Order: sequence, then structure tokens, then C-alpha cells
Amino acid sequence: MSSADDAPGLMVTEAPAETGAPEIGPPSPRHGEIVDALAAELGDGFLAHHYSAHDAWVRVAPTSWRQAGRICQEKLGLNYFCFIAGLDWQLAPDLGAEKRWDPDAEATEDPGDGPGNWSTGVAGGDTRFGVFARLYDVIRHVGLTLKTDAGDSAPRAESWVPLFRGADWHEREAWEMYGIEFDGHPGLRHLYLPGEFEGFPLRKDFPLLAREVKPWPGLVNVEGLPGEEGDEGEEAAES
Amino acid sequence: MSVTEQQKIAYVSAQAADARINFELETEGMTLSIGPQHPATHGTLRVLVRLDGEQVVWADPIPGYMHRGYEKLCEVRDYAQVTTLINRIDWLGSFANEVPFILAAEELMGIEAPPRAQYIRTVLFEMARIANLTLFLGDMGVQLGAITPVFYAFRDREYVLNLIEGATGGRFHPNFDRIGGLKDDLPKGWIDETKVVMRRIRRFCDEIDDLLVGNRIFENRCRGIGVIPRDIALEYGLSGANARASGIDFDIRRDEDSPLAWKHADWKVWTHPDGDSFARFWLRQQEVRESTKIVEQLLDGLPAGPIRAKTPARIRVPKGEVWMHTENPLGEMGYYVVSDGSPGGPFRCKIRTPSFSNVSIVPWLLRGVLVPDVITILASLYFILGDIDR
Amino acid sequence: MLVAGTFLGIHAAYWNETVLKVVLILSLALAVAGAFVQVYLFKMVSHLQSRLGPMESGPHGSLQLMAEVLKFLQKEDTRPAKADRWVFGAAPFLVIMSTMLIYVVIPIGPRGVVANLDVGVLYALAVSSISVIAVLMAGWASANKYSLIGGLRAAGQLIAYELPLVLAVVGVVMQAGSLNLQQIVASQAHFKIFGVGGVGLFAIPQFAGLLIFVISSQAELTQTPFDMPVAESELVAGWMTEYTGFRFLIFFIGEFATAGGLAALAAILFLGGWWLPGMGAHWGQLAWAREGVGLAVMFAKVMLVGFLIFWVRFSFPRFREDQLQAFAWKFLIPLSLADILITGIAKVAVRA
Amino acid sequence: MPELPENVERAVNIPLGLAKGLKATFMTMLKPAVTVQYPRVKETVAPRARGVISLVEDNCTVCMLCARQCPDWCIYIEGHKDKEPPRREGGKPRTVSKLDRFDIDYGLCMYCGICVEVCPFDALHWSPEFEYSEPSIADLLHDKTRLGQWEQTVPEQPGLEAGADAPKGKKK
Repeated sequence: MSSADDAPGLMVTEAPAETGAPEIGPPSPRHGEIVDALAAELGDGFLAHHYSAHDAWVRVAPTSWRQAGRICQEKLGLNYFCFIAGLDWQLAPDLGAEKRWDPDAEATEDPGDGPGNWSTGVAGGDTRFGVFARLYDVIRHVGLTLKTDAGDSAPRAESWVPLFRGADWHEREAWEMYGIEFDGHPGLRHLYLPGEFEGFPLRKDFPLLAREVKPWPGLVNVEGLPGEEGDEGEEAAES
Repeated sequence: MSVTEQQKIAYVSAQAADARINFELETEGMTLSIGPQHPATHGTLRVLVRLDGEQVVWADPIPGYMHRGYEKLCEVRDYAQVTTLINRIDWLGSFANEVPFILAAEELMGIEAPPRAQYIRTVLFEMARIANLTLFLGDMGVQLGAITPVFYAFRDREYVLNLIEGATGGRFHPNFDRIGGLKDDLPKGWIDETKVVMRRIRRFCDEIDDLLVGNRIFENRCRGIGVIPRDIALEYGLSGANARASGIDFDIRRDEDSPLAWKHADWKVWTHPDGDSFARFWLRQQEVRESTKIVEQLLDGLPAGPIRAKTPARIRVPKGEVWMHTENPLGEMGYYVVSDGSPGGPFRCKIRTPSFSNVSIVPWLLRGVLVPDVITILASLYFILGDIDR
Repeated sequence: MLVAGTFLGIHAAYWNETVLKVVLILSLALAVAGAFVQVYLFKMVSHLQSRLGPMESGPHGSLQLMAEVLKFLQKEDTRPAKADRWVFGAAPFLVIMSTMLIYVVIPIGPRGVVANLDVGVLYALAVSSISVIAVLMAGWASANKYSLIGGLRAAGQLIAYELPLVLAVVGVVMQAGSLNLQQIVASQAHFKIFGVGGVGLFAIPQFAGLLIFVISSQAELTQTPFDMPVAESELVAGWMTEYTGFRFLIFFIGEFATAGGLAALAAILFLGGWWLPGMGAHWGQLAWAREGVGLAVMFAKVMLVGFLIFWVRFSFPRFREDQLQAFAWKFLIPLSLADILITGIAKVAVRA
Repeated sequence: MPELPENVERAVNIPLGLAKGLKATFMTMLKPAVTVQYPRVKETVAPRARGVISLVEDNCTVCMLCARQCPDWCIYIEGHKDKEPPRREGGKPRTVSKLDRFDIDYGLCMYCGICVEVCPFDALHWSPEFEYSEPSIADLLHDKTRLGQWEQTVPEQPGLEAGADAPKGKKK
């Protein structure tokens, strides 16, 4: 089965409101029906969609996020709430070759990065932060991933708790890990981390302290021969 | 087994409902903290419970005592290292954690494991399920006071773990799955040994039938306790035996055309209309029996051939996103892998674990319940702390 | 000096006799409790669960009881700061007192009984219910939330199961025509069913009584399936949570000695006590050996009932609090009343 | 039972159910116990069990692949270069890396087996030995002599199951 390879280095943001020509057709008629029904219901809230060999993605405007969820739950039969989670598209600048623990990984300074121009994944997205959810229909065995943008600096999104009570914990976790505020959530409080924890761990710019403190044992330190100077014996890592 | 009368369930649900009403009265009750060190919670989950006499008025589980930050760790490791990491999420059925992640990576890379590898993956997947659920069958007994079943469970589970160690090298953390197939093939004589152990596990299930399922006291403690209606189960995303106990006929092994070898064996997906603790227990017991049948049929039809497809020495997963989920012993476990095409590990790896959703229903479920029933309900939901906290 | 009585054929001054009786009771109670713990709680339970049990202390784990007692003795005997000092200290000894008093009336041979009271059965059951007060004292005095709940639950349960215990005995007493335990054993000896002599067990006509008695004694001992007060999964050890060291040992001995006492009562009332078909005949010179044989028979029957208690304890889950009470009030008591009714009718109509 | 069993069928199968439970435990009592009394009787461990990693020192060319791939960063390697006599006489003396220090910290190791798998020169092997616990955690750092000693406990792997392809060269 061929997995759809997006155009390499998708740099340019997708033009909004244009549904983007799908490379391949819907994996099954059921996926096609759902996406078309959603497109009809949401009108211009329906920004982009994408099909792969097995799955379907739909990106909706942040304002019609809860409406999309309600349509899926009530009209399209996708009433099994799988999960909600956050996304952070910023490439971690300090995870360069050295810290990437892969000596021949080239530096990941991607010129295209910066506000308003993120290389986001499938079905695109314009802002750094995003929220994505997965719903499933247990009778017709079809699933759908919904995505939306949450903004660059102070991410916000509409809460799904009025639709699915199970979303409570998931959104608390997304708030705790990414700092995404969910409007209409009964009580955004810490789920995993202690009360006085500052910072949002899953953001790409949050340092992983354990690896800062300890030097990486993989650095090659094989001293050269005593007599030689300069040639291949000296790349012991004092750099 | 006579099915509970509808009005008995309605009575218990009504009792739970009016307990919720008097919740607003805010009587000065006793706040009890069950956990984080408590026999009823599999690991360090703390459930804050406010009592009015012996009845629970408000309950709030507090996870996070074992939060290891898996999703952050996956972002700084490459694919082989992530596999060693993720079989520690649900440490009881640990091979079952590796499979969806590896399937996701294979789907992104467009690699298909050879049929023999798919068969052996499914066999080890089902043996992880047996190892996981036999412990549950014994543990549910001990939570309700019967000390003997848990010894039988550990005795027979030991044979399954020895088999897993014989094939993979690790009893609890096999780390045996590779992109494109498995690390090695089965050792000589493994199949016949497994057949013997499967018969022994079925005999264990019959013993549990005699000891617990047929026991009137056990029935009194479980029937009509912790009733979860179908739509509430869907809303909270309950999966696995917890969902099937509420009448949701949903099993990923049968409903989705996963590349593994479940479609080559005929086995039955059991559901139960009641949605109470007894249904969840009884379902998991049937699931163990079905798993032993799957293992036997797949081992009979094991195709010959290579164990691993050709993969490039340096794994480079192309850019793209995929959602891959399987029916793990505890429920639906899935990985949403985002790859940016770099040689390192996944760019973002969302891990959807079954126990996280299964426990998120506890605040709704525990209202209006007696203290001893709190233990029964927590035991019947059967969650593992590694799953909740990730 | 009071008239020196003869006890077991030994002529001794009055206070010597008392000392002898006290020694007999203590050794009897400790022997039965020790046998129960060593044989059943350590070894039989392990084999029930397909494991070996303690094997390190003594050949094949035989000295485990000794090790256990020494362990408890050398443990520190703590008391919670806010505990009610005197009440906390007195509770264990009250339990031991109520247990030892049961052994006073238990006959182990034609002349082997410490006090052959005419109201033997009534006395034994009355004394065994003192432990309810001790449990409440322990629960309240340890100033601990869990022991309070445990103590209250235990008190409710012990009282609820006192009734069926007593009612089950009434059938036997009506059949034997006397409250005196020796009389009961004697009447079982001459008891004929449909003309067939020598089968002298009240268990046969009073089978329902035996069932209720054993179930109720299981509840009196707060053992599974009635061990809600000491349920580990919620309350750590019920009212005994705060007790350690010597005081806990006293509770421990009390619990198993009561088990022995109730098993002995069941053996006497339903299984014919020390009687065996050959016991009544003329033994001539060996008359003194009759007590020894009686003791052996009695011990065997007590171990049989004990086996039943522990076998049930490790095979069943536990009742919930309200189911436990409902089972006593709505099922056991009506059943025992029905049993008394039938015995009464049989007694009058058939001269059984 | 909260309420009396109405029909006789339920009244019969309640004691029957309880009796079956008792029978189950009683039958187990008759069968032999399964406990293995560990210090005196030792269970045989599967030949593939991952107990401890052993090092064949002269295979190792200090390529640092294992230290780099280890997820837990628990392999510490130091080496030096020196001259080796040429293979063929008259040839140029070869420069070869020699091991100075090869420590595995078993306090950190999670026995995943990546180092054994990734080693191109077959210098690391698994041995099912597991009785090397230490009173102090610092002693869990095994140096290369100790890792060498584990080498003779590496078992001979039995063959593979029927229908499996022949293993390609590298002995895991």
C-alpha cells in the first residue's frame, strides 16, 4: 500500500478555504461520506482534508471546533471519544546535531521556520500550536482525526467537555503539557505535574534537563598515538 | 447464569442517582484518601473520596505519581530506542505495547513484515494478553477477600512468562519487535511447550469458574455494582472488556483489517448486556479462553519463511503522520506518530492508553457507592498505573 | 478448709485443685489454638494454594509457631499517643478472659471436666459474647479512624450472629433434654434413630442446627466470608490495627482459642463429644485411661470442625456489610426458628 | 442473600456453587505444591534470557556504536590507538584502537539488548546469569575484566523452530 508522501518540504502554507486536491481518493466510501457531510455542514469552517491508505484527516477553523465535534457525535455517528491532544510544530532549535545524539544528523535550522510559516504536518495548519482529536464509530468501524489551530503564543481552543465528558482529563493534560487554554472547560488544573510546576514540558523549547547535566558517553574519546600530531588521532571531543 | 433482572440494575442506578442529589446538601463528611499506596490500585493511584457515613459522595482520582513523560522521551530517541521504552507503559502485557508503534512506523515506511513474523507477533500479543488478564482474574478475587485465586493465577501465569522469556529473552520487557519483523525466530520445541501451557491456562479458567464465578457471595458483591450505561461508556472512551461489558460490540482485532494474523483464526468476541462489575470480570475470563484458542490455531498454521523483511541499516522514516491502534489487554491502545523525515526518532508521538480513559470515568461512577464497593469497582475497571501516567 | 474434692481421681486441698484446673484450662486452650495455627493457618492453607508454606523453621516448618510467638514477644509494644490508656490496655485481656471461661465447661471424659455446671451450654454461650465489649473497647480506644469503623462493624456483626448461634443450640438441648454438657454427651450415647443404636450423633437429626452453628461461629470469629471488620483492602486490620507486640499476641491467641472453644462446643453438641461406641463399657483397671482416650477423641473432632472453618475461610470471598447483616437476620434466624419448631413437634409427637 | 431464593432451582445451585469452590481448593491441596525453594533448588533459566552482558575484549575495536545507541547512557568506553605488526611481513604497521576502559553500569542498564544487537564485531553477548546483586549500587559498575569473566557463562543457543530460515551469520 502506498503511503501518500506529501510534497517534500511542504513550505508554503495551504491557501485557506481551498480544499486542496486530495492526492488519493478516500480509503473507503464511509470515509468519503463523513468528510463530505462534514464539509457540507461546516461550510467555510471546513479548511482542509487529507486521505491516506487507511485514514482520513479533517482540519477545521478554530471557531467551528466544537460545532465539528457536535456534528460528528450527533449526525455522523462518531460517538466514541478516542482522545484529544496538543501539537507543537516548532522545530526544536537547540536539538542540533550535537544534542540530537546522531553525529551525522545535519543541523535542523530550517529556513522556513518562524511565526506564520510553520512546516505543519498532514492537512496543514497555520499556527505553531494545534489541537487534534480522534473520533470513532463503533458500529461502522470508521474513524476520523480532526485538527484545528490554536494560535502561536497564547494557544486557545474550544473545549469539548460539553460534548464528551471524557474530554475533561485529556484537555487538562493538553493544558498542562502545552499551555493550551480550553474555553468552557469545568476546571483546568494539573493532572500529572505538582501544583507549583512552571513551564509546559511537551513544548519543543522545554529543555530535557537529565540530558543537559550528564555528558553523553557516546562522544568518541580515543586518544591518538603519542608521537602523532594533528591527523586523525585528535578528534577526542574537547570541542 | 441467570441474567440480573432489569429492575435490580435500575434500582442500583436510581440509588446512585439520588446520592448525587444529596451531594448538593454538602453534609460534613469524612475525606478518605485511598492510595497512593493501596492494594486496590495497581500502582500509585490516589483516589480522594468524601464520605457521608459509608456512602461515597464525591470521588477524584489523582494520577501523576508515576508520570515518566513518555511523549517527551520519545521525541529525543530514535525508533529502536523508543521500542525499548514503550514496552514499559503497560508492563503486564508488555509485548502488546510495542506492536502498534512498530506497525505505525512500518506503515509510514511502506514496509510489510513477512507472514511468519505477523503470525508470531500475534501469538506473542495474545500471550501478553493471557499473562495480563490471568493476573486480573486472581486479583479481583483478592480485592473481594478470596485469597486463594491469586495464588493460582500467579502459578499458571509463571508458565506463560517463562515461554515469553524463552522466545524473546525478557519475561516482562521482551523488546522483540523490530521495524520489518521480529528480532529472532522461535527456539526449538517452543510450540509444543506452548500447547501444553495453553491447556493449563484453560484449566485455570475452569478453576476460577468454580472458585469465583459460580460463587453466590462473589455474585452478590459484583452484580449490579458499578453499572456503566452504553452511551456514558462511549462518551468517556472506555475500551476493551469495560466497553464490551456495557454492550458495545467493538473489538479492533476483528473490526479493523490489521496486518497481524487475527483474521486467520476463528474466535468469538463476547459482550454482556449488564455493564456491571460482574460482566467485566466474566468477559475478561472469556477473553483469556479465546486467546488460548487463537494461540493454538495460529501455531498450527504457522507459515515457514523469513522472520524479518529487508530494512535499510539506518532507519529513516519518511515525513508523514499515522494513527495505529490495536486491541491491547486493557483496551484500545494507539500511537499517533508524526515523523518529519529526520534520521532521529518521531517528531511527535501521542500515546493513547486504555487505562487513561478507563479511569477518567471514576468520578462519575463512584458517586453514591458504598466504601467496599469502591474497591470492587476499581478492581473491575482493571487499570495499570503505567498506562494512566505514561 | 473446704472439703477437698477429688478431681480426676486426685485428692488435693481446695486451692491445689483450682491451680490444677487453671493449668488444665490454659494448656487445653493454648494447645488447641497452637494446633489450629500451626497445622491449619501455616501448612494446610499453603497446600490449599499449591505452595509449601513456611519450610525454614524446624524440619518441614514445624517450629514456625514457636518462631511466630517469639517474634511477637520481642516486638515493641506501642500505644498511640492519643489512645485511651486503660481501655486500650484492658481490651486484649478481656478477650482472653472470655475465651478461657468457655473451656471451663468443656468435658473431655466421663470425669474430665473442670466444672460440670447444670447450665453448661447457656454459660458457655453467655461467656463467649463478652468479646463484643472487648472489640468495642479496642476499636474506640485506639483513636484511629480505621479501627473505629472496624470496631463498630465487628460489634454489629457479633451481635447479629449471636442470635442464630444460640437458637441453633436450642434444638439440641430440646433433643437431649438438659443443658448440662455431660448430659448431652450421655444422651447422644443412648440416642437411637429408628431403633438403630450406637450412631449417637445429634448431627444427623439436627443437621440444620449444625450448619447454622458452624456458619454463625465463622461469623463470631470474623473470618472470611464474614471478615468485613478486618477486611485488609479497606480497613487495615480492623480494631487490631494499633496493637503490636505482646498485646497483639494476646488478641491472636484469643482469636484462635475462641475458634477452638466454638469448635469444641460444636463437637460436643453435634458430634457426640468424647463419646465413641466402646467408651461406655466396663474398663476395669484401665478406667483412668478413659480420660486420655476421651481427650484424644475430643481433639480429633475439634480438629475436624477446625478443618471446616479454615477450609471455608480460604475458599470464599467476603460479604459486604449490609449483605452480611441481611443474611443473618433474614435467613439464618428464620431458619433456626423453623428448626426449633420442627424439633419441638418431633419431640412431642414422636417422642424422638 | 438479600431476599429468599424464590425458585428451587436457585436454592439448589447456590450451595452447589459454594461446594464447587470448596472442591477446587481441596483438589489443589492433594496435588503437589509448585514452590521452588530457591537458595537450595535453582530453576533452569532459558538460554536466551537476558541476564548479563559479557564482553570479548579482543573483538572490540572501540567503534563506540554501543555506547552511542544505548538509551540509558550506561556504557562508558575509553580507548587509545597503537601500532600493530603488519599482517603480511613487509606491509605497513597497522594502527589499531585498543580498549582502556569498558564499563557497563548495571544500576542504569534496562537490559534492552540494543548494544548486543548493534555491535558490528560480535564483541558483546547475552548470558542468562542473574545472581550478581551487590550490597552497594556502586559495585554494579562492571569493568571489562568482570565483563570478560561472564563470557564463559554464555550458553550455546539451541536451534530454531521448524520452518524458520537458517540464521544469517551473526550469532545473537
